[in-house]
Amino acid sequence: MRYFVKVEADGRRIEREIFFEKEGDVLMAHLVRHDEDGTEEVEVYPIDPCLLEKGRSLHLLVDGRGFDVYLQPTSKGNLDVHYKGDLCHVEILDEREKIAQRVQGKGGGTDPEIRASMPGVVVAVEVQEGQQVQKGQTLLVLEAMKMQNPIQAEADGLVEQIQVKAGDTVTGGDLLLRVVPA
Amino acid sequence: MRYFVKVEADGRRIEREIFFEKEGDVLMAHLVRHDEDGTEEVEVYPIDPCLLEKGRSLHLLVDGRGFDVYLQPTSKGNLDVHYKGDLCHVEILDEREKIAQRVQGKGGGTDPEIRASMPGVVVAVEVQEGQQVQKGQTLLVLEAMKMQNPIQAEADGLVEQIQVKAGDTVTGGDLLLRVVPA
Amino acid sequence: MFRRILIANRGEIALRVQRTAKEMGIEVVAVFSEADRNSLHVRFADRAYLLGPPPPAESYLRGERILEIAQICEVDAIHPGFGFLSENAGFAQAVREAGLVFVGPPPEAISRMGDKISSRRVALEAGVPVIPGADADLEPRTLLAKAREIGFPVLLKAAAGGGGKGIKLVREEGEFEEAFRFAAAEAEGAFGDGRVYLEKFLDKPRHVEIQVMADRHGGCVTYGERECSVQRRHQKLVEESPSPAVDPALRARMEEAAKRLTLAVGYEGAGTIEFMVSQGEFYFLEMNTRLQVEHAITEERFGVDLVAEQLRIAAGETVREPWEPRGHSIEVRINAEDPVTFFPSLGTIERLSSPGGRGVRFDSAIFRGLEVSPYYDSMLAKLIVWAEDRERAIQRMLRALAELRIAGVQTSVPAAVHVLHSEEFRSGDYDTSILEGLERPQEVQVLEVAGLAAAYAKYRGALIEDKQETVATGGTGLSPWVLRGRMEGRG
Amino acid sequence: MFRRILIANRGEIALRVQRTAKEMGIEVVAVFSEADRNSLHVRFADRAYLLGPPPPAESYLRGERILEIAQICEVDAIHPGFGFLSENAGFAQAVREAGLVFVGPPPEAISRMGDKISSRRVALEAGVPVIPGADADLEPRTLLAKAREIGFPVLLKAAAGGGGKGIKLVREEGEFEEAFRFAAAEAEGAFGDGRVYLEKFLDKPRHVEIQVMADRHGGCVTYGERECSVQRRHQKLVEESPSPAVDPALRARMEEAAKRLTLAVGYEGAGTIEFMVSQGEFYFLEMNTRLQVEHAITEERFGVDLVAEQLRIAAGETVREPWEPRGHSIEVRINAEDPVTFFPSLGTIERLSSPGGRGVRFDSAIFRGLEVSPYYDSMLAKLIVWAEDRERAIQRMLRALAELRIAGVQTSVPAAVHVLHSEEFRSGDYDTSILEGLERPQEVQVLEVAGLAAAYAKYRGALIEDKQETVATGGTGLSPWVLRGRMEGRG
Repeated sequence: MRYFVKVEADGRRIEREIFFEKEGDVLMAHLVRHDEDGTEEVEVYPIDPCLLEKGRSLHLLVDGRGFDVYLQPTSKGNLDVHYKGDLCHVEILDEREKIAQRVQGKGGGTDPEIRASMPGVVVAVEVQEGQQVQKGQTLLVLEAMKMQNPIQAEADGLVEQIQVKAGDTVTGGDLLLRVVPA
Repeated sequence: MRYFVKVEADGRRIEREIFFEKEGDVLMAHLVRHDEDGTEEVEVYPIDPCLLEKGRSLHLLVDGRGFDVYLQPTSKGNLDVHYKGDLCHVEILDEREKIAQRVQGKGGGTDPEIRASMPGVVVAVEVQEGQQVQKGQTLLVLEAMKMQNPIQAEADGLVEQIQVKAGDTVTGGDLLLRVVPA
Repeated sequence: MFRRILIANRGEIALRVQRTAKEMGIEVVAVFSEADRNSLHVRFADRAYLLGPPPPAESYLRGERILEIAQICEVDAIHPGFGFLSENAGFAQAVREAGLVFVGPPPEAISRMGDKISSRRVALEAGVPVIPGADADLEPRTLLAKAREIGFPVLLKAAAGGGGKGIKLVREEGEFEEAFRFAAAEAEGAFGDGRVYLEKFLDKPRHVEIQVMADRHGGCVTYGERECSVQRRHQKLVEESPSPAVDPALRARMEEAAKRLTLAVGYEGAGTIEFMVSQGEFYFLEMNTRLQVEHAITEERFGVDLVAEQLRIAAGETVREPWEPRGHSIEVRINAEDPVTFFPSLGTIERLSSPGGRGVRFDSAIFRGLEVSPYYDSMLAKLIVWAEDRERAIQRMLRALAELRIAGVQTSVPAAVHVLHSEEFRSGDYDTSILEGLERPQEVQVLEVAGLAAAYAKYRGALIEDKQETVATGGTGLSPWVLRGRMEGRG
Repeated sequence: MFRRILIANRGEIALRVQRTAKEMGIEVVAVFSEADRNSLHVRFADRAYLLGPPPPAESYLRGERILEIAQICEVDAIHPGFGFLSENAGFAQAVREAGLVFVGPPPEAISRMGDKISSRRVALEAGVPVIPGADADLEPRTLLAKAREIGFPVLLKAAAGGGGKGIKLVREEGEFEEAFRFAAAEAEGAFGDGRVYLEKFLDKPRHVEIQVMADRHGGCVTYGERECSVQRRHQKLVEESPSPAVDPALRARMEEAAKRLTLAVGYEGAGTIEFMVSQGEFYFLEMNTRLQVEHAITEERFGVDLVAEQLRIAAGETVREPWEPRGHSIEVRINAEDPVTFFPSLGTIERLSSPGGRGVRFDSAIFRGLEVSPYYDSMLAKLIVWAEDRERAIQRMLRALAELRIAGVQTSVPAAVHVLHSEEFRSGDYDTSILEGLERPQEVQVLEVAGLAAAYAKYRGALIEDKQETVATGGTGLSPWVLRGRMEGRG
């Protein structure tokens, strides 16, 4: 099975195709990089992995060098990989999922429903129904944990419906508003 | 349901009979002490319990006073209760178990098979087959974790069979010898 | 000394105060909201009482309820921690009137220093420098005259503004009139109030504060400074002591000014004088009339327990001359938040492993199983290190942050690691803008390892979304190839 | 300074050394046995290599294998930690011959000080007091003459003996002849060797050691003493610094003697001179030519990193004059053992929660999920506290021990708590016999609470034997009655 990973951290982004093969007792990791000019470079490393804590903690010896990481699945089905206090975001698909995604098209687009991710109080609603908004534009401000948290549009779109007004108390999961992607 | 507890720590030992009753929202703990002269004294406390970590950690507010303990079941079906670094050994039976124990007699006696509780090397065997031994007498010495650990008789008895000799390497669970209780 | 005290707070600071009280042989009464029944500050206390539902207004801010509990438990004193009622003069007064000791300054000192305008007046009277400027005036000429006196560049600020809005930088006199018209119009438009005031523009401002401790007998000592310029959303993220921007002469002047101000206001207990420092000059900003979150870095350098000093002084004792400070200390605040957007992150702490070893102090009240609640501050923990010098302290902090594991919520740790690795921070030459535009592209090797780790976990079937489900644990299937392979290759 | 070092050890001390190396910017190569693949000293290292199967003889004692790895990884130096190869002169020599630096003394110094008889000779030559006595002699008159010289009481000891067998106390001259006959006969009977030697009887002996650090340029400094009299089965359990039995004059004499001995033997690096102290006099016992388990209490008082000093000196630098010591430090060793029988306790660490806050240092390599292995030493962790004075340090240690949770194996924590609460320890007037006959009956209230807790857990059905099974978790069903009940009762 091949795995397709997109890794992003601190503004840098890489893509790799990875697969594993046993050579005798030794597990070999193959990292395939597709360059812009169409060439393919493959690096092969012997690895000695040690999974702990129900698969959430992983120590990899890659050719003798140690990397101790922990893995946290995120809400979108992707992974946060922590290493020495740093954080990398990883999107991962295996061959089957990759094919399934191609068939579906670009992954279904943005969900029009914007919900509260935590309990809080709506401090301000900064848009009106029927208004065109741009990706990243602040739609409303939610106060939680003593902080003002702007809720932003995930994509360009049209504000179809607003369910809350300033002063409303919401709990996690409550529908705040609907923005139909353009 | 009533619970019969025997608690021992640092040379002191108490016995109590305990049961719980709700009074409105409040849980009341009744501690019954049977004095030597046959009298029964009962203390009643309102308690606010908070169980954590799958029942292994318990915080009790007893009439406003806080007690934070953790509970470790021991191999004999009893409990070690840790409180502020101190350790109490608790034997506990509920009414049904208490009755069952009375029917069985005094709890079945001592297991004649003495097994290694950990891997190690037998340093010395200090008894012979056919020898009478007393409770607490050293039967053999096992070296493990850089330490010499005397294995002692759990009760008075007769050494029926010795399975190891000095210099033998044993793993956890290996039969060392059989002592038939007197 | 007190026999029993009540700590009117929760979480990390409640536990911090409790630890010292216990070590001094003082009994501790904790209070808690319904959200905090299983908190460590409750579980470790000698006694604990419920205040009410989770919202602070219904629990930790209910002064009269707290006083009732204090009297039922017959405590001698109330320690307010920080936040909640700690800077509430009315509560301090009520504690006094109930015949108990408030571990903090007199209510009058809280009132006078708690208000920005009145504390600025106290500072001016005490001869402590404040940021030069002029009050709002609709007449531009008045402000221009003042601007000439202060010297350009200056800032024009909307009197009704805040949060960085309606601020206009004026570099030289020629720009003044147009800038004023623009600022006034913007202020009118944004806030419906066209008044504009003037303030000296501070170049590369740093936020540096002095720790003071005063007793009721006229004694006052200072414990050097803390550098708190690493902030995001006006909240501190990384603090250090001493400040790389403060030399012995400046420190002496700042400590002297802080002492003067403290004595001028009839202060008692622990307090912090916050200053802005720019180009070798310092300006009074405000006074915090309570213990500061970042007090621990001062404790590490001076070998002092500031909470113990608070309690001693509240019991009527006198201040003690501090030991000579040693080495360097850094604190990182660990908040439950997205490390990029700084948006709060809620959830349950699924895994916690705290760092250990020499010079590492972990002040927190978190535990495996804690649900991070939306009702309170998002700070989970403070990680404090001490070392012989600044370089070693930075290295130790990075080492400790690498050892720390908190799973279940996102934390500010990656942001702190980012700062500590940055050239700006390492040089010591940074200011309050350090977090804007800090760039440190991650090494490709780290990205590759992250991808490899994710792929391996998926390969082993370990990546199950449902957090309750048990996953096969590896680590026993040993591959002794590493050594053998290398040995053979060389042999 | 070194670029990369190999740490030829495991567990807590391997991690301890690794932390300092990393903080100094030195890369770390770890080695491990098959039992330690998931250990923290492996997981936190820059590189890690397998040595072999779990038994030490097949892994951590394989000097030639360790040297092979060192050369493959191109390390500059090898740090041996303590135990395993740390006092093996042959290994130190082999490291030298491989062109690498051994972080420790020269092989010759290890040899001379490693042997009890030769080190006693070195001490005598250097004018350092040893326990007065006379070598075994079959002629009682020779020994009696010596006994008169030393002064009574004296001990007669079987030359072939050990472990306290064949020892006879002689209080006064009149008892001598009969005692000698008895001792010789007992020695003959027990060991088949009737030789008996003479040693001065030390009343209430204490075990006190001096930390030394020497460089190859003739520099040598000492870092005061450590009191190590709290022992069971000849293993230390609780250590403190300074020693309550050592006054400044005695300390100066002991430090001077330790320095003299260190210089006499051409020593380099960190070492510990162990003394017996009795009635204001001290006697050389032995020298440990390596870092000591309890080195951390010295670090806390002197603000020094002894591992960093070891590395600096091994790299050819000179010793540094220590800072003035401050406050008081205590260490508790946490072993996996039955707290009453001291029998080792094996199992898996199911839960771990380390103590936090000011003045608390937790040095360990344990983690949730660790299987405590029978192959190695039973020490799980060291808990070290520092405080302004001894009383606060004791209180802080008790507070920290109350916060610590290790579940899955039994530990020596209850034994340490026992000692720290005892009148003997608190008075400071204790000796190596402190653990014999220490009595502190537990309070009835604590026993009642333990019983109540067990009953409640059983009532809630939480006491399921099978450790894998999930149990209903409480803590949410809140009973707000406590406060209400009390309030109403008073109102």
